Amino acid sequence: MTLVLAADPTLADFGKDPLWITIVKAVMLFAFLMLGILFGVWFERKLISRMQHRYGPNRAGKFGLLQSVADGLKMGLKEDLFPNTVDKVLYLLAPVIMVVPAFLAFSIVPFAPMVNLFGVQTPLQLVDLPVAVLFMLAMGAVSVYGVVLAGWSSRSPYALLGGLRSAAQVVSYEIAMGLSFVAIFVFAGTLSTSEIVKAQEQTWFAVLLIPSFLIYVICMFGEAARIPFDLPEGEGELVGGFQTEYSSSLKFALIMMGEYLHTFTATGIAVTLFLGGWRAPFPISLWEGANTGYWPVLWFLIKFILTFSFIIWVRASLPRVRYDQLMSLGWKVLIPVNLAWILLVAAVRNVVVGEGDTMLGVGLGVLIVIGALAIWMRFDTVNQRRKEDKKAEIEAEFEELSNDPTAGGFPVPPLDLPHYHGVQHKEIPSGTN
Amino acid sequence: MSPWLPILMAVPVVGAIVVALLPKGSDKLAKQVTLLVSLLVLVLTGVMAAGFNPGGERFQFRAEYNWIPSFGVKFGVGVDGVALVLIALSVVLVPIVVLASWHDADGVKTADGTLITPKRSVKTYFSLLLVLETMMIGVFAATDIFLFYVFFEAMLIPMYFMIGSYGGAQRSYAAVKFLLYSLFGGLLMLVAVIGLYVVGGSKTFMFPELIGVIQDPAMQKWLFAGFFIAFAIKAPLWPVHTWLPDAAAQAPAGAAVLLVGVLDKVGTFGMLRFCLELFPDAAKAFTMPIVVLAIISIVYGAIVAIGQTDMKRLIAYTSISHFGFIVLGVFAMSDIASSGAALYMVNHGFATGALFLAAGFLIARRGSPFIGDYGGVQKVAPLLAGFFLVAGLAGLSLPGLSSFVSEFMVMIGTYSSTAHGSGALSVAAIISAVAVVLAAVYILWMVQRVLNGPTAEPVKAFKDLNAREVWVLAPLVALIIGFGFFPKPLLDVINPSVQHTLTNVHVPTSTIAEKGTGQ
Amino acid sequence: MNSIPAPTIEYGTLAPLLVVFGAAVIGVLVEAFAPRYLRKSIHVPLTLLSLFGAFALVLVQVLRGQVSTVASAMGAVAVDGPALFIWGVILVLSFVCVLLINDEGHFVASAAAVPGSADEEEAEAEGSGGHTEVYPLVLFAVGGMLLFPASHDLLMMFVALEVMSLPLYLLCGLARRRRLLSQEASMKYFLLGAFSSAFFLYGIAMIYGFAGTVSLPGINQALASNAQLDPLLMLGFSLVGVGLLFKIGAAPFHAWKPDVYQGAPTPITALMASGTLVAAIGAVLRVFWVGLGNLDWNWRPAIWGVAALTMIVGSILAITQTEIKRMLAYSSIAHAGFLLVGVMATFGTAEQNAVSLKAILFYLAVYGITTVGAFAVVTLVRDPGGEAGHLSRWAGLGKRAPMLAGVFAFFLLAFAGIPLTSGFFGKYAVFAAALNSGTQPGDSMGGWMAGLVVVGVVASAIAAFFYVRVIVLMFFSEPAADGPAIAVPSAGTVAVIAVSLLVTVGVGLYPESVLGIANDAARSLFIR
Amino acid sequence: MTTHYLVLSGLLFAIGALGVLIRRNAIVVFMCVELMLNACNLAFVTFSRQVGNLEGQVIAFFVMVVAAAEVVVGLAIIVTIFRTRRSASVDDANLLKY
Amino acid sequence: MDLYVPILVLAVLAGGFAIFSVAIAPFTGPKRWNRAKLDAYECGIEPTPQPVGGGRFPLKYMITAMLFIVFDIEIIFLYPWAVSFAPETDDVGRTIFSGLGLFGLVEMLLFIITVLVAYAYVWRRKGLDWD
Repeated sequence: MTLVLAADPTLADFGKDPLWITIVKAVMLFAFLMLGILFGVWFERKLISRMQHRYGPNRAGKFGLLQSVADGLKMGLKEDLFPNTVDKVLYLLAPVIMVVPAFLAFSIVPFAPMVNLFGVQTPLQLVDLPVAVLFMLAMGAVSVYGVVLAGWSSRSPYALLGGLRSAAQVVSYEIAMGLSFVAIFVFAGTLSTSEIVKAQEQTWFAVLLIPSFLIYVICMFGEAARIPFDLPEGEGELVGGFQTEYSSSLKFALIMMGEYLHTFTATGIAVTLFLGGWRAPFPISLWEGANTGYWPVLWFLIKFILTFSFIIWVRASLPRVRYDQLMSLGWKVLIPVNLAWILLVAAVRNVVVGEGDTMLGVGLGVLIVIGALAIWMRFDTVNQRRKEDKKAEIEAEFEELSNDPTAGGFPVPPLDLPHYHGVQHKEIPSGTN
Repeated sequence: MSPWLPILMAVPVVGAIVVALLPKGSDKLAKQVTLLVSLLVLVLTGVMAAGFNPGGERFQFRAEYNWIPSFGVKFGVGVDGVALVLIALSVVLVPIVVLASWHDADGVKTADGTLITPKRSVKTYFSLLLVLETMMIGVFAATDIFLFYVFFEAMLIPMYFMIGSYGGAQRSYAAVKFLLYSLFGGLLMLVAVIGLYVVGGSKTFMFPELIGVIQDPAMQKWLFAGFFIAFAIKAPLWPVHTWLPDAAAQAPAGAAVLLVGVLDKVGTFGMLRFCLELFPDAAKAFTMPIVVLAIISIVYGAIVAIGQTDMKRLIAYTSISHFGFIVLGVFAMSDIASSGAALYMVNHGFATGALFLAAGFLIARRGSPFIGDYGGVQKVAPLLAGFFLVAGLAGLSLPGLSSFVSEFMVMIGTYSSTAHGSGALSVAAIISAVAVVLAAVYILWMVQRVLNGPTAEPVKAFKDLNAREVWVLAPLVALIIGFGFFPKPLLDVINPSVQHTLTNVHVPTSTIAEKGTGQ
Repeated sequence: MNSIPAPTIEYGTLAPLLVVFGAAVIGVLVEAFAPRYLRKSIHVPLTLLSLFGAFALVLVQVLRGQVSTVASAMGAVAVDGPALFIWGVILVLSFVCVLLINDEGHFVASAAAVPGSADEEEAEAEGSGGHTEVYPLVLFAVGGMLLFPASHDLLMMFVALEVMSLPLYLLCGLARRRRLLSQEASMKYFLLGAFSSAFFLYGIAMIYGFAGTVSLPGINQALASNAQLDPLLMLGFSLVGVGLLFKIGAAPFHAWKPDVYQGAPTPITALMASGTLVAAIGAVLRVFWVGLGNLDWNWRPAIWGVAALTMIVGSILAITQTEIKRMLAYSSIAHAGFLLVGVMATFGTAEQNAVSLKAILFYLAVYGITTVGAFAVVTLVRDPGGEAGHLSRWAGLGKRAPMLAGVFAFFLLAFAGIPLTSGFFGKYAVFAAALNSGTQPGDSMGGWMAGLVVVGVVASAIAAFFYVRVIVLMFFSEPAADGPAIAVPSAGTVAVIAVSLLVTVGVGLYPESVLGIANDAARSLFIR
Repeated sequence: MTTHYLVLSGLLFAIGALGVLIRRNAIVVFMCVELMLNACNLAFVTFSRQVGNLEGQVIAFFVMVVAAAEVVVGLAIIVTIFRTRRSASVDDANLLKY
Repeated sequence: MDLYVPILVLAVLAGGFAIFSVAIAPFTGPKRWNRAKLDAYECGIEPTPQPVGGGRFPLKYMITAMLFIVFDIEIIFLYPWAVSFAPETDDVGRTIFSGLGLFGLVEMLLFIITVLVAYAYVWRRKGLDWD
């Protein structure tokens, strides 16, 4: 099987590399991510500037390409502040905790199928696990520790609040994100990323499972704390949030890197799980060789960059949401919709694949949809509150009007004006005028 | 299957329920109903007893119903001679006690109007009394050991409330002491009862079927100990007697009569029937220590009684002495001694009952139980004094009064008992005779201090016995004198059943052959 | 790869469980959707009906002779004779407790609000007789209680243990009066309970390591085939034992009981003292009998010690108590000891097993109902600040409220095991079973069993002292001038007391009524 | 191999148990209990590998659920008591003594 | 176990990098001591004294954390179900349900409904509102 280059790797193909290949792959991945960050920061700034009719970085190097390098050097040369009150160990540990899992999370993203790497047949993917997606989620969760610890160890109200907000946000969106994967597993029957990519041979899951994909995209922003969900930093409200006390030294650089890596991971996962991974898109896939050798790396990178650009585009377009809006979107919309969707998918799958249970399956599907709708309608507190507000508004207006009929309307002369009621007009004492 | 005993037991319960359910304020009616019910029971018992055939089979009027098949427990009742006379004793005493405690719960007032005990619920008192009557009948009639145990323990509760709620100043202490002593003994007995069932392996609690099932001597000793300790506490034997003086002194007079007159008899009755027959070998093995305890009780009770200043405590201590005699008689294991012991149970009930009641009437008049507060009652209330004297004399076993017969039988029987080897118990008999002298001291001294001498000031206001009180004491005195001269009817009933017992104990036949009525 | 077969589930057999859990879930929905003023009037019938329905379903299974002889739900739940009996008992007890819970004024309107705060005032104002969450919580707890003794594997047992305990932790903290006490009780119960369930769980892990399975019969088989003394096994069983003994409140794991009983709202205390104990003893039996059948020579001496200690500690410490609920808690500890005597007796032949099982089942039934009755009486004796807990306040109650005091005295006598009450027969049954087991051929602990019974007897005598002390206090002491008020009991409370009294008296006079059923249930033994 | 995991699990369990016994802050005590549960999980998973069936892993799942439920209930209780008396020390909870 | 070796290698790389960065930072920059600079940043006002051992977390976050745990556990149960529920291809190439099938669907329906009941309760009790 390994002889055929085109063969899609499965779980069985992992764990067989010699150690040196493993090290080579790890170093390559590390380098890719490091370079990616440098390039990504530049790319983001440049793209946003263009969208805002600015030039963006253009001094350091050609097209400002070395801007990120310069920034990094600057940070390294800044004074490394160490505020008085901090909890020293955790304060130092927090950036490390943030950045290491962020690297690890990317290790399960497949770049290409079997390739010939220095004479060894190996999948171009650092590793694949039977629980790959869970591993990714776990790494994401570990990073939250970094955030909370950074906030907490700083002993500063802003930092603490920022850390907590960040943690609450990330965990909230993690649920919705985790749920959005379930539909994929119902189709793919595995948690291994390489096999999920294989399962998208025919159709991308983004097409097949549009709601899941949409939810994932929303969660992606929440999970990576990108605008419009970048509340942990919330410069306007929290002067930088959990990283307030990290001045601008290398520690801060690590935090920044961690966040960027999260964005990358989110993007990589989107590509892998929903957008067919390294598979060539439709017209190209007609070409037999498109999915062999190192070509898939190209497709992967194209998809990756496009998705990343989308994230930047959103950043350029949308304002930051309010915290309660963020939370209620996560808890009240994404989760129930997700659950209903999962059941619907399962029911439909049951109907399509199952034998004999069709009617029952259909019935169940309908039931689930109706139930979800009913719950949705009943729980639509936003709507409800809007109605109540409206009602209250009308009532208040009515009240106001009944007290003061002239309020808010055209100036109406008082009814007791002398010229309306000639008989009752006031006496004007003489000599006063 | 004879319905007699179940009916006898049911009547008082029904009566108790009726009394308890009477509307508020019908105290008088409650008393009358109670009296009627107890008299009815008395009549029924009389009729039943008339049908008892002393020469017939051992247990008569038997009735058996399945009660708890899961445990192999039956509601089994039946009476032999001893049980019959004890039931008779109970049902005779109850109406007397009802009459005697006619005003006990109304709030006892002295002649000068001070309240000794406050007003309490009359209905409760009398329904408790009737419940107690059922249990007294049940405990003697039970042929199922489990049933016996149930009544043995359950009997405590009404008595506990009668002492605790209607007694004297120290009543709650006395009641708790009484209950805990008895309960503890009872629990040990429970273990033994279970042991009997388990070890015997006969899957029944019916007494006749359990005779002889325990053969293992060690097991016999353990189980015997369980039963004996319970009975020793119940029939207060030194050194576990201490609850009795307190309980008897604090209980209202009527309850005290039942407590000492009937409840404690359950202990000696149990020794005679269960300890001896179920565990003959153990009983023989333990005879000597038990006899020693009995002797100590006899002498100790008598000596301590002399020192008492409180009439009721004094009577209680005399009872301890008398119970020593009964235990001695039981364990002498000769037919004379054992018959005497059985007879003693009845006679002691009458004698002590009369003494307690007479003392109770005195106390009700004076408001004090202390002997020193009295004097010269003879002149003020001759009738009361007369009854008190007769009762006292019965207590010291004056020849011609009923106690004498039984005490004499016990001493003779013990002296001549050969069950443990010839003359083994003669020393015991001789020592016990000393107690007769002591008895004369304590009784006569008390009688003298109370009845004779200068009339104390408060005593002058004493009224003599009214009709009710005469009705209380007269039957008892009549019985004391009657059985003193003519104990044969009782002995005729008792003897065959004692014979059965001794046969089951396997005492040498020589003592059985030497029959005698003692008179 | 996807080789998980769809399991089969015997819905009919499990119906009582499902009804209770279903009703609990509906109860949560009622909490969520029904307007506040309506909630109680929905909850109460729902709760009572579901408990009654579950009981009826149990009855149906029994009456139709459909007591299953194999474990249900893929070997997870064993609905055998004893389990059905225990279910019946728990359902009756919880039904009665719900009647008690239904009474106004036991539960705070808003547990989360700080006592005396504006929040609480507001909640009180709009409340309809306290926390209505109580009902679903009670149903969940009851569901756990049902599942606990019927679990056929240790995992299910652990889950049931938690399902039973978690709602109870919360319920303990909901007392309306003496909030701090109540919350403290709740916290103590929670911390200690969680601690003990961690032990239980670690024990399960060890046993799993030894046997490779957590199913009780599987463990027993592993024991049979592997006779050597495995340290894993020993550790496992001692840890599991600790967890279980904690739940029944056996010494030395009893420390939580007085605190929690005192602090919890009295109806909840009643539920814990009856239902939880019944369920926990059932689970103990199942673990020791089904899971450890082949290892009894190892666990019996340990249980011997625990039983003896429990009886003695419960009885002696009860004497020093001045609080009525604490006293009843220690009494409950002592009774747990008596029950353990019965557990000890489940050794030897099948016949002996049945005898002991019958004894325990009977004991559980009669003790449970008497306990509920006693706590129901406790709820009625009130001071201005809540229930009159201190014993001195009970002085002279016999004069102020003769009926109530009489009933309570009767319950106390039943606890003490005076003949002609149900308690006596319970105690008798257990002791008889224990002595009987001592005569089993080949039992090395024959003499020990007799010794245990003697310890039990001594403990009962000591225990009788403190029961009698309360009676003395009520009947033989003069009432205080400002004695506690006797609340006018609601119909529910009256019914509770009446039922408890009737059962206690009725069984005391004719124990065969319950014994017969227990006998039938015990004869089928646990599914092994 | 699995012995190491078992030793670790035992250590964690012991640390948790010790913590419950000697720590005074209710939340810390509670965390120690959670630590004990996690030690159990580790033991289950290890044994699952050792005995070669999946039961242990399934149990670990259930334990997680139970632990989660316990967290929810426990924190609710502790927070409530904390709000009422402004202290989470177990020592301050001393009303229930006789 | 081998599967985790690459992750370990990457972790060593990343960890080495991160620790190196943190460790090197104090030496690369200048040192200019200033008391105010080392205070906690609070927009120029005197820093609020923070209690030793960390401040208190607002209760609101605690609730979020609890809810998160509950739902995260739900996800843990959903994943194995989803994987088992997925149909597979048999030897002939047909897609079939080999295992759970309808039973799995119904069970999961019940499970999710149960969770939703609790969810509905929390929602109605304003547990999800952030004010």
